[in-house]
Amino acid sequence: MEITTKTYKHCTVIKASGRVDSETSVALRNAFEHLLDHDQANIVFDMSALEYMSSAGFRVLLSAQKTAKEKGGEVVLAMTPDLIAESLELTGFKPLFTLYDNLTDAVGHF
Amino acid sequence: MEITTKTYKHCTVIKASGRVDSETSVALRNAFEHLLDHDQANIVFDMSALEYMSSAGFRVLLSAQKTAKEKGGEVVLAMTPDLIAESLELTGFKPLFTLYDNLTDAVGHF
Amino acid sequence: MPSLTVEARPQNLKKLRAFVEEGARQAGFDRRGVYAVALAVDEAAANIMEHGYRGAGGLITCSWELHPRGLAITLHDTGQACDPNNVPPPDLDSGLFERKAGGLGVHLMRQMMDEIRYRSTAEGNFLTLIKHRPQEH
Amino acid sequence: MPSLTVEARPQNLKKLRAFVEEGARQAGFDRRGVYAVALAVDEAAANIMEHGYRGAGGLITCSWELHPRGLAITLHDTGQACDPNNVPPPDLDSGLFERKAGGLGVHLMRQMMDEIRYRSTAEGNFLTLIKHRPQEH
Ligand SMILES: Nc1ncnc2c1ncn2[C@@H]1O[C@H](COP(=O)(O)OP(=O)(O)O)[C@@H](O)[C@H]1O
Ligand SMILES: Nc1ncnc2c1ncn2[C@@H]1O[C@H](COP(=O)(O)OP(=O)(O)O)[C@@H](O)[C@H]1O
Repeated sequence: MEITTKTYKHCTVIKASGRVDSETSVALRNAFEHLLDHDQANIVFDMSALEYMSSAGFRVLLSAQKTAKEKGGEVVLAMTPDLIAESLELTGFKPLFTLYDNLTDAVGHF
Repeated sequence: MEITTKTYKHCTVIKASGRVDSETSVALRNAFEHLLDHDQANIVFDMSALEYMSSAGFRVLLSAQKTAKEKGGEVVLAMTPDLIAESLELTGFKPLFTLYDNLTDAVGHF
Repeated sequence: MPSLTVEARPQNLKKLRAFVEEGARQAGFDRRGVYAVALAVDEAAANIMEHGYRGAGGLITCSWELHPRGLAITLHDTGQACDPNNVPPPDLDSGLFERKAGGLGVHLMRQMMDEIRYRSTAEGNFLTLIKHRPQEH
Repeated sequence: MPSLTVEARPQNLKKLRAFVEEGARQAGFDRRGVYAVALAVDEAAANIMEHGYRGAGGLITCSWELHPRGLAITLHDTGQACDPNNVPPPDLDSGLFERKAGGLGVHLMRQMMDEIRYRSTAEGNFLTLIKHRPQEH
């Protein structure tokens, strides 16, 4: 998994590529926490290059969303691949996030 | 020429498609002025679907940029087609605008 | 019956997924089916690593065989026993701040598979995950 | 020598561009060359409509011929005379609020073409725009 971040005027985009599981979710958690610790609580999670995400990744997203909202921000999801979106649906996570099918709309959310 | 606009949290995207000349530049001017009159002075001009732009279009852009900046906003250009970018260069307009090669970065400017 | 034994460390999850993905392809599953099999096994194996062995290591043996109606995968470990069929369903609808992240793994495992069998014996725990090909449902 | 006569109204600019684009293609210009020819003619014709005829209408006749080194286009009108070679260069570098938008059309026309000839006679104004093929520059 690779993680890159790009900061815009009103939000930061975190882009992860590859596979998120119990091993790699640690790096993803660190990336979210780093931003949240630095008061960058408006976060777009660009999922376009993700191939796989287990519940370990969902746990990261849930805790990031809680912290972001506590800080007056939000985590929104962009370009969630279809199979990962199905898992989000099955775990009841869909209502907890705004999903965008393209990055521009997600950045424009903030 | 077709013109669509999409408003985000901190900016509005104007997208024009087709050809801007002395005939069609009137509609483009109206689209910019409508936004500027309604205090939406943070404007992304999405040029990705433009095939042609004469100096009539450049005049619209110059006056929109002046008004936008007077109102504390800005017009930025996104995905300027190569031949139109060459005209912008030849007319000395390049330094008056920030250009982005993708829409997300342009929206993230605001 | 192909089988793979790995140390119970998260670094080995991708090997386990690749191993059962091959079985799922041989069983004739499409992209969605292969993904489901990998996800179910990943969740089961991650639980064995984290809860069964409490992160202290041990061995996990994974084997698969083509089943008349699809694919059967068995995970063997010698950690603490836990029948996933007895794990209560997770919280799927409370609001963000009330939402608990627990139980998602077993829930996804159940959703991805058609049948889950569990036996705990003196030789360790045997978890069998069965998935049918869609056309034969 | 193909020629096209249109009313001096902005709605006819696209017809004029399409007409000379065909000439540019026949002369062997690439995408950039065709664009340059259309832009130069558009700017010249728009000026005739706006300044030459002061928006009051009249006729513009456009003709093109293959030139030994490329393409020669002539625009004829009977409006006010103005030799573009005498139009001063535009303001290309002052800051935004000092920047004037005037003169851009003639400037682009000059940049797009290799030679600009102008004659004003009793029969009207004749503007000839010549563009060479790049390889023969
Ligand atoms: N192999 C196992 N050994 C012991 N306990 C397990 C095992 N698998 C699951 N459990 C128990 O079931 C619970 C639910 O597991 P799971 O759905 O994966 O969610 P999580 O691991 O996030 O709590 C775990 O918290 C654990 O108590
Ligand atoms: N055909 C014409 N007839 C009369 N005046 C012309 C003509 N073409 C150009 N001009 C003069 O040259 C000036 C520069 O023209 P141009 O470069 O197209 O810029 P603009 O039209 O924006 O002023 C015009 O303002 C006008 O005064």
